[in-house]
Amino acid sequence: MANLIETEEERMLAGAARRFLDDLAPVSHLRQMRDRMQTHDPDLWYQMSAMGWAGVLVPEQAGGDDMGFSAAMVIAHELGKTLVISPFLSTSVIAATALRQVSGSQATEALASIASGGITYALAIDEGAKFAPEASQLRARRDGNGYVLDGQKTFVVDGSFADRLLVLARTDNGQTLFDLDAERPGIRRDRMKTIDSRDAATIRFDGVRADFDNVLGHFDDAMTVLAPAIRAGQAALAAEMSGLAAAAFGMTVGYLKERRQFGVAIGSFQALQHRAAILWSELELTASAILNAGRMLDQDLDNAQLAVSLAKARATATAKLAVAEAVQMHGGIGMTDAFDIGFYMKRARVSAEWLGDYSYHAEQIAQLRGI
Amino acid sequence: MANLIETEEERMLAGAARRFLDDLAPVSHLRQMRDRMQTHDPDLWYQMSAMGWAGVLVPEQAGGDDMGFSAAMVIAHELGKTLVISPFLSTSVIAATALRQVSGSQATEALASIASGGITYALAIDEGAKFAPEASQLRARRDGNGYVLDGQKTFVVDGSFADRLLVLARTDNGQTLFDLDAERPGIRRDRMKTIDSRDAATIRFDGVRADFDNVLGHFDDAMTVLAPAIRAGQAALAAEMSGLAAAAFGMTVGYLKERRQFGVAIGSFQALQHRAAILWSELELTASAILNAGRMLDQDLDNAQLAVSLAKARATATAKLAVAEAVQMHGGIGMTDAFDIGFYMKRARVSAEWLGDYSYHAEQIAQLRGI
Amino acid sequence: MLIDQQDTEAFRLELRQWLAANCPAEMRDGARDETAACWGGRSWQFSSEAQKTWLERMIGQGLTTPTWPREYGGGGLERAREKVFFEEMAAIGARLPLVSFGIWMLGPALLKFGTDEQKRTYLPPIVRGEIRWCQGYSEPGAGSDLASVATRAEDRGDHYLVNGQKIWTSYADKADWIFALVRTDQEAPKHKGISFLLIDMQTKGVSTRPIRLISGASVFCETFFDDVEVPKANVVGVVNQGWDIAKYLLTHEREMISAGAAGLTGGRSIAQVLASQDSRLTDATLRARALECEIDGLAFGLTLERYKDQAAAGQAVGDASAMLKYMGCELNQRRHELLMGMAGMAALEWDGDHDSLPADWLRSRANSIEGGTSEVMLGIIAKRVLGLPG
Amino acid sequence: MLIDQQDTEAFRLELRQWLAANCPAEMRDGARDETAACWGGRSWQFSSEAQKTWLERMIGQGLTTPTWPREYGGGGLERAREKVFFEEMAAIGARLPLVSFGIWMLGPALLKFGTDEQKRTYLPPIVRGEIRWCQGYSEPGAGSDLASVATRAEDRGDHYLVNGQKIWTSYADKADWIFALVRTDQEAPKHKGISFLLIDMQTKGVSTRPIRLISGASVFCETFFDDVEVPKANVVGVVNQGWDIAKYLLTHEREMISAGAAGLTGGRSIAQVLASQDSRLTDATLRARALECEIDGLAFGLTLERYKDQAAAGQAVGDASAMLKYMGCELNQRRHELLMGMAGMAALEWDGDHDSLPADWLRSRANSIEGGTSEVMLGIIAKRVLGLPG
Repeated sequence: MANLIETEEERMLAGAARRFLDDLAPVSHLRQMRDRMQTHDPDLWYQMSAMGWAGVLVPEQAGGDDMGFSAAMVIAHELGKTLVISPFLSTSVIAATALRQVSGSQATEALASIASGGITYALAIDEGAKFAPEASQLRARRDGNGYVLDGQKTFVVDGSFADRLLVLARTDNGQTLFDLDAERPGIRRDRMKTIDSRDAATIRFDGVRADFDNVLGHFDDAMTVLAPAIRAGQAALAAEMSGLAAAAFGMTVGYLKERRQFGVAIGSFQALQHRAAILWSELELTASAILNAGRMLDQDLDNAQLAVSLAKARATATAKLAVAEAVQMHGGIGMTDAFDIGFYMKRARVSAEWLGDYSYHAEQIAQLRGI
Repeated sequence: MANLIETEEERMLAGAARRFLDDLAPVSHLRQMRDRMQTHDPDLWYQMSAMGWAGVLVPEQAGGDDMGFSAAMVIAHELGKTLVISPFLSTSVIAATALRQVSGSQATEALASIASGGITYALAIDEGAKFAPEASQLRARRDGNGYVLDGQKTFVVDGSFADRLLVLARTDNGQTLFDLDAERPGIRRDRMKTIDSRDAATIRFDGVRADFDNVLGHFDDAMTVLAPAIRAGQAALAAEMSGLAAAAFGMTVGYLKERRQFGVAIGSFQALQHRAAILWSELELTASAILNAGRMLDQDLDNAQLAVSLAKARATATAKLAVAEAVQMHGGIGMTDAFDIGFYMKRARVSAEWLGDYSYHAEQIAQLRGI
Repeated sequence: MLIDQQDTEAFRLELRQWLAANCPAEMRDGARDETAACWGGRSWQFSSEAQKTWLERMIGQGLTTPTWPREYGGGGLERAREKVFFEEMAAIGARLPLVSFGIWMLGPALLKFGTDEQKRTYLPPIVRGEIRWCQGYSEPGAGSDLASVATRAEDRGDHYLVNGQKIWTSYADKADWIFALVRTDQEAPKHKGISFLLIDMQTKGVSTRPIRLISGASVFCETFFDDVEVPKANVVGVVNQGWDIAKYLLTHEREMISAGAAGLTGGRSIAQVLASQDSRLTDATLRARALECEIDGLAFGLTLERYKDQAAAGQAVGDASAMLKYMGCELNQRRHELLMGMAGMAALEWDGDHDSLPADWLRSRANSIEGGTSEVMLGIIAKRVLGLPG
Repeated sequence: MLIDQQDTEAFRLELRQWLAANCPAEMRDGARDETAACWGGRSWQFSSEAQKTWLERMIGQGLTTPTWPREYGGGGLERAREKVFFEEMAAIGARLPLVSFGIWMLGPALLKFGTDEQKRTYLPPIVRGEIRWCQGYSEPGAGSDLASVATRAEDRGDHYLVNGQKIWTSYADKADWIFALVRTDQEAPKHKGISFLLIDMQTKGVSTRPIRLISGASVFCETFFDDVEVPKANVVGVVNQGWDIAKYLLTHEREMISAGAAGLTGGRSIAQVLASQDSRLTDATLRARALECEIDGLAFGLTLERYKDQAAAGQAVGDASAMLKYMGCELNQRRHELLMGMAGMAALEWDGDHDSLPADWLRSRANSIEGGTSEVMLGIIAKRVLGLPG
């Protein structure tokens, strides 16, 4: 079993990320973006790329830093603490992992563009209310020298601004993953007003033409490429949620120490103490699951689903508890829009659903454990 | 909607029952019986019969008191408080309700014997680990002037001493309920050592002969008679569990006030106060469900399943919480056999399973509510 | 009048006929949400002619306040008939003709603590929906410690001079009058120097500002008092003993919030949502939670009824109402968490609309804070109901 | 010796070969329960020749106490090798050769607080399983307030005269010696007058009585001291400062109980039980609870590993061990509730056998009481880890 303590490099990476984000993307940055109805900040993403984050999973020969999944999760954890919205998960984790599963110059060039911050990606898989890749119905039929795509995707995170789309389509004998320019004729993108101000879009495909070399991986076999990418995305999202939960908890403990009622700090009330202690205990268990998922992805990407589903399930439950307790313990002020905690609550809800909710991951674990 | 407060008669009945049971069947009576490996106290049952309890559901023309289901549940609630073991549920609630569903002198005579305390009954339905009457496999095949029964029943409550057995059997085109003398040749009864010292038996039927007039109700149609009987039993068991929970809670609150640690009564610790308050709230909700089930059974026996399943589900969850909190708040002393609280914990577990566990009743409710 | 019928079942039949003849079709949609309701007041704009007609007809029968004494315009119904009244209203999905803090809160307080003069002055306009009241209790920074009232009312001979600020004043921007807790004795212990004061919102120096919540624009306001002059006759009950009235009203408020929050008089039920989606829950985690939520919701609904029956039988609910508040709010929050999970990604889009799943979900989080936090409720149960020490 | 191998992977291979050659087949059944273990002591009866052989061979390699200094007979392994040791043991399902409170508790305390003389005297017999120790902390009526020690040790010049009673002394009836908290200063504040004393159970005046639990006969005893004379040299650490040692040991105990309780080193897992019944859970409520229990159990297991890694890296776990105790025990209780529900009516029969589902279920309830209640653990987390006031 891999060592489950953070390495010195990871601590340094986290520290650098924190300083950078506290400076450039505190929660007030999200608030500004929301008030301006803006869901993508190209300047911020450019600077994040300059930090080497865009290419965290891009091989060195393609100009990336190739730091590995654990490092990507460290960055995601810090992003989560101040609710940063950026193309990091969609582009630098999910798309980069997908592209790494295929060989050839086309993929290498795409990875190089990701590392430089030159292109952004979005993953278009969901069609219904619940994450269910295998139920995807968008159709790609063979037509002359290529394919024609018809159908609709929903809740495509970062889908309103991404340069390229990874689209899961149903083909003759299975599913196929396409890598398409998002501006291709026949594609219509409608930005959704998400509750947490994260970018997402509903995307219609009406007779969209794709070429043979738009197929990522093999025809009728999307999952060889897609499954690892989803797995990496789930893990990074779990890490982001654990950062969110840790930050909400930190605000709450700070408030418990500072806020006085009935003549004493409310943190001296035993009932609140016990609940804070229980919440901290939950955070500790989740932190272990997060660390473990990163180690397992780096060790054996193909067999890391148990570790990843464990991380996502735990992070989902813990974030939900952390934001509920945060709102409750902050009292009325926590309910006002002027206070930040509401943002944490909304983000936790959206992240709970994205890439599989608690129940979805619980069933993955059940299958792997024979329950 | 019926009035949900206890009537004056119900309060008086409860008071009388309490005085009677505190005198003749406190928890120490159960302890004595357990230590003597005894599961039935005929003297106690005789005195309970003299109180009119054996005939609580027997029509007046058959010599009963015909007090109704709400009254039966009041008695069960009081029995639960001191964990009294008696044939009350099996005989006076379940069997009496079944017998009332059929007409004829045979049933009337049986009811009269129940009211007088002259015969006891046990209900033999379960065969597997979970309550599932419809899955019953014991076979009754037609043979000349009657039937022959072959198979096995388990966890037949009161089955080791009961005079008669209500046996659910699979017949040609359905299920049939038989009312048999428990000493009939071919019947072998093995008393189970239950964790809560309640009587239960595993019963084998090897070529047991039954006559036509042993069929209770109609051939191939057990449920017309059995369903109301089970429903009444579930409600009375729920009432018994709510009594158990209330008593465990009472002991706990008493202990919180009296026990001192770190120089103060432990009931002054806010975390324990909040947990006690939550538990009391749960007890209140369950009390309403219990009252409602009694009212609904008395009003419309056939359509009371929602109310009954609600009562059993709530009572199961509440009793489990009440005994867990009782043991925890009593600390080490609560774990010792010399202290009574362990008996409450064991009884709660057995009652949770008997006649359908939480999940079973939740699914009944789901069906009735379209979930 | 209907209420002159002597026999309860005769009353039921008479009422049924009267409702059939007098409740406008539009008012039979079963709507129970705050935005559909008629709140009355000087500046009230009826949403339709039907709403106006319905209000007037019900005022004529005393049925805007069915249990209030008839001398103030109420219906004078005892509990058994009140039950009949609500049953018959529910049977045809009739809206309440009028909702207000005057009916829910100030009225009961005046009936118990007010002078005859105050009752005659203030109750009839409440019954007729002419004056809309709001409640001024909470202050910035006080939180659960409601008695730490800093808004001061200085004795200036014939009037008080009020200065200070209230927060979480629902509908302050729409109300005509406010009933408020003010400090009339600076020296006395915290609970002893508070008075219960009625203030016309049109008085010079009163102003309000709405509060934006995480669930969007809200009904809550901040209310400011800047050298506001209030006649001394506007004190209800005894000067400096306003805390007694406040406690009495908090009990009423708890029952109100718990009933509303439990979604028993409206809101989305799990079964309804499933039926509308034509689906059954198969997913183990969601299904298990939904069933538990349904079970607890049914038991809670029965408990509300039981407590009302008890109150009608003369057994005061008193501090046990803290349980209704606690349980009702926790249940409502659980239900909304569940509904969000059931709706999945479909509920992640939100344009700020109030009548939406996300808005209700976010709003539900306030239930366990407003009107006394869940922690305060549990403390009341532990100490006053269970008699635990400390 | 094995431990002289320089390279960790070479050590692993060497160890693997040694285990293959030396661990008797009988000792490879993976049994981790207390009754199957060898506890040692003067009166120990080996359950088999294999158990004896296994113990002797492991003593020879210092592997009954793999991390203890070699001068006392330990293995002197650092964390990385200890990990390898447990991995290789687990790989072949090898039983631990020896378990005891001496290894878990007294040894670490002596290594930190004992004199050289005490270490030389007491550690080697622990390593070789010659002396079996028990722990005398709790007293009747003290409950969570462990420092309210009433057992008094009076200074009689060359010895102490000990009088009093201990409760919850595990295996006191089978132990050779006891390490106990006794009050040596009646006047000092509660925590300041306690000493940590080693007492031979064969001394005149020491007696024990077993305690029967709701789960049947138990390993717990009451222990009585009636004018027991104990040499003064048997005090560990500074007189009247025994509470420091007690606190240190409580941390160890927490880790021990949490690891054991979580069922990670033995016990029934949900997946195992299902596999043995050749069934899958279809029932929504049970399935949802089972999945949650499995998820939390896996995360807890990882957390135990992470804390051990941290400790090995020199970051003391300290008060955070209260979390392991709290979570481990809660999880174990949830798991046993669930297993009982899964087994249904089949688990309602019980003949008092210890190795049964009902016995384990009942016994699990004590986890959150013994070794510091869950409430005490939460208090430690709140105040010492999170720094909350009061």
